[in-house]
Amino acid sequence: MTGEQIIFLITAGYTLGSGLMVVTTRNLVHAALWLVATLFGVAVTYALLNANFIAVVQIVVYIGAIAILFIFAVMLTRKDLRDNTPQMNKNWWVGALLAVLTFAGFAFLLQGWSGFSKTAAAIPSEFDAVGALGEALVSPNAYVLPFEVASVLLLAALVGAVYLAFNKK
Amino acid sequence: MVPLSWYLMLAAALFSIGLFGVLVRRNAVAILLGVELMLNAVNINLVAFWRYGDVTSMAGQVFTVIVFVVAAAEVAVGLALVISVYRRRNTVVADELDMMKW
Amino acid sequence: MNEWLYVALFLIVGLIIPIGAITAGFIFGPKKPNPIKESTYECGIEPVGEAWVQFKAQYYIFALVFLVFDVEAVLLFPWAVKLGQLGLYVVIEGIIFVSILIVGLVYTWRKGMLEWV
Amino acid sequence: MNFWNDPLKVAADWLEGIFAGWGMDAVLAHVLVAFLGVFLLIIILMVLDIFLVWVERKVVARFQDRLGPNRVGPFGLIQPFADIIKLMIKEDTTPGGADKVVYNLAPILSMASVLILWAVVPLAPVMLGVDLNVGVLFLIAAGAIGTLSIIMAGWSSNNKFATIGGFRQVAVMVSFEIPMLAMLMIPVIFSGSMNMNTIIESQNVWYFLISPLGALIFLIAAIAELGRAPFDLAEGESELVAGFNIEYSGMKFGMFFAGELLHAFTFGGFWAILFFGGYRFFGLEQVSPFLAVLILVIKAMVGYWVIMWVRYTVMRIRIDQMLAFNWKFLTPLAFVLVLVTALADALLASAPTWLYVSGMFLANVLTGWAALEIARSATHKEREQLEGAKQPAEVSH
Repeated sequence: MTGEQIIFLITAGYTLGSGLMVVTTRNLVHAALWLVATLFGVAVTYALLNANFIAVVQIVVYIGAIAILFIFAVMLTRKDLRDNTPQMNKNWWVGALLAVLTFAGFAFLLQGWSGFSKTAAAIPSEFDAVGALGEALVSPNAYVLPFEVASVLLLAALVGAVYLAFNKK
Repeated sequence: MVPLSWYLMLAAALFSIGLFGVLVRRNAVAILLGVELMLNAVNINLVAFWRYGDVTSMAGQVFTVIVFVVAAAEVAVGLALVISVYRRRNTVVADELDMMKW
Repeated sequence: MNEWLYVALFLIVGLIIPIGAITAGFIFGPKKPNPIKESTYECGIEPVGEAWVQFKAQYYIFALVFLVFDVEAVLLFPWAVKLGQLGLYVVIEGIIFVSILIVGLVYTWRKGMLEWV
Repeated sequence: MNFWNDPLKVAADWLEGIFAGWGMDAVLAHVLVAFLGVFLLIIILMVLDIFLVWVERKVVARFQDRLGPNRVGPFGLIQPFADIIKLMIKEDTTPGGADKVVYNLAPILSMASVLILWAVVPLAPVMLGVDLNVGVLFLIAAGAIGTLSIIMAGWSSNNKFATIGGFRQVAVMVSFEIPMLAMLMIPVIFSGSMNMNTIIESQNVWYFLISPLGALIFLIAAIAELGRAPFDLAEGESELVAGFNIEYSGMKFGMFFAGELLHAFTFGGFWAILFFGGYRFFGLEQVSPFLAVLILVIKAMVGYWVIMWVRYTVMRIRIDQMLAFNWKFLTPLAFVLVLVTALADALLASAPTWLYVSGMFLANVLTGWAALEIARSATHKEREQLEGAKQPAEVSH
């Protein structure tokens, strides 16, 4: 087993473990903090995949903004924070079964795929991933339309959320 | 060298955990936490396919970035909905939000 | 292995140092807790109510606007990297991108959501 | 290759040779040497941090016409070490009902988020730190961890003042992160790279001269990010007692305190790197790496001094004023500046250097002037609305 594999296994175990804590912890602020831990593990996974930009953006956007938003939302709706009612549905085992079945289904489907245990080629030494991403995002024959539509989507989200959270009736 | 399958299995497991959270949690905010896990699992897949496919083609990373945008929009609107509901109904338990059922 | 290994080293050492310092404080400091010492500070009076006060929704609005602009700014970074090499039409794309979001800021502003009170 | 030209490499080769002599695996030896190097750097930083306590107290004393620490050792130099001993032998109280794990994790994360920033700092042409191609965004990523640590500290203390203080601080920190992100884009536009070292290497003309407004906005956003006066409402003693760290004592409080000082110094350093050429100073950096490090430290100290100067000169402003200032003035201005810079950069791309620099400078000054004029007329209108009709003529404007 190589060092890279060991690092991957530690990262994966950490990510999945904290992911499990997210869905099982009773205290919602703790769940949000465990989500931060999971997101950090995912960022490490991106770093292992040599996707530097994505790894950093994961931390900036998810931990820096989305997790903060979650914690703020929990504090705003705090009535259910420490109540003693169960945090899970009565028939949680159905959900658990479905989740396990989903995982088994994925595993089964992927097992039959020819590219399943592919290994990665080395990245060309002169390859500038951030520059290539920039070029892909702005050049007209690549992804400039999704780039601009992303802006529209963010605008819609901002307007919609501001309207929703604040319509006083 | 880590084969692609490991990353795919990690993503599948994370997705299943997120799905479990979405299905069983009663608190609406907690359900959104589960959705975040599922989106992250998708992103791991996208980045892994970028790395294990043609590295010079940036489609995988571009889609990941777009998923970030979608996740941000989803969280913003989703949590705003939860807060709005909380202000009207004084609850965030998803089972009790049954106004639209009939 | 890639450059993140060194970042990981920084993270590890950056965690070891404060943990060591706090542990040293824990070892050398006295440990005589009592209920008065452990009660939370509140301007010299007995604490009133619980600490989980209800927050105003304004916090959420500012975090929300922040989230949207954070994602926007992050998306602009690859654009900024390539700017010098691709010429004027890329700049125009950026201008369109930013102006769409400025509309959102103006909307929020006009709705009076950027006021603290 | 001798020690004075490339000390790190010489030392690393020497140590790796020793470890290899012990029969150690080459990769492991490399990692171990890197670990020792990082450890040494961070120890130096912590000593510097202790020294910064003295600098800060001395400087604030001068600003307030006092002497500052002057009893313990020459010029009071031993004072911070006495402070450390005091912090260490102080009882570490944990408030009842606190969330113990989160409560203890917060100061550690706060310090770590500052220390990890030094991973991307290029100290000299041969000491690049981690040569990360997303170094600029790494700054914000580390800041995100710091923000989180404040929320954790405030929430876990089980004290309503700490919770409110923490949340207010976080609301301000995240708000000012937007102009900071936008201003980080300016060096990226000029250099065409997010790598800190490339940014320094391409600064044949300091970016401060090309984009003075950008440097100014970055400084303002950095001060807010640091939570220092005039943006230190987390420490508003009269409103919030002490903010998020009210329940912390002993070394845990020390971690927050030391983290803040080192953070300020670090941002002085980043200000120098991004807008003042980092370790470069008229070719002196090529003479010796030690000289280059000295140049960077002096520049960072100047930046730190400016931050202190602002802190002890300007009064604290209220949270509503702060957020309004950010969202209604600084953020739109920052984005407009990015667009103006991008446009001017594209238009002046083929111009000679002197024209490029003066054109950029002019564009910046014009943008700043226009923004100030718009803000002035808007506030006048607002004031007239608030105060009703125009005051009698003898009231001068």
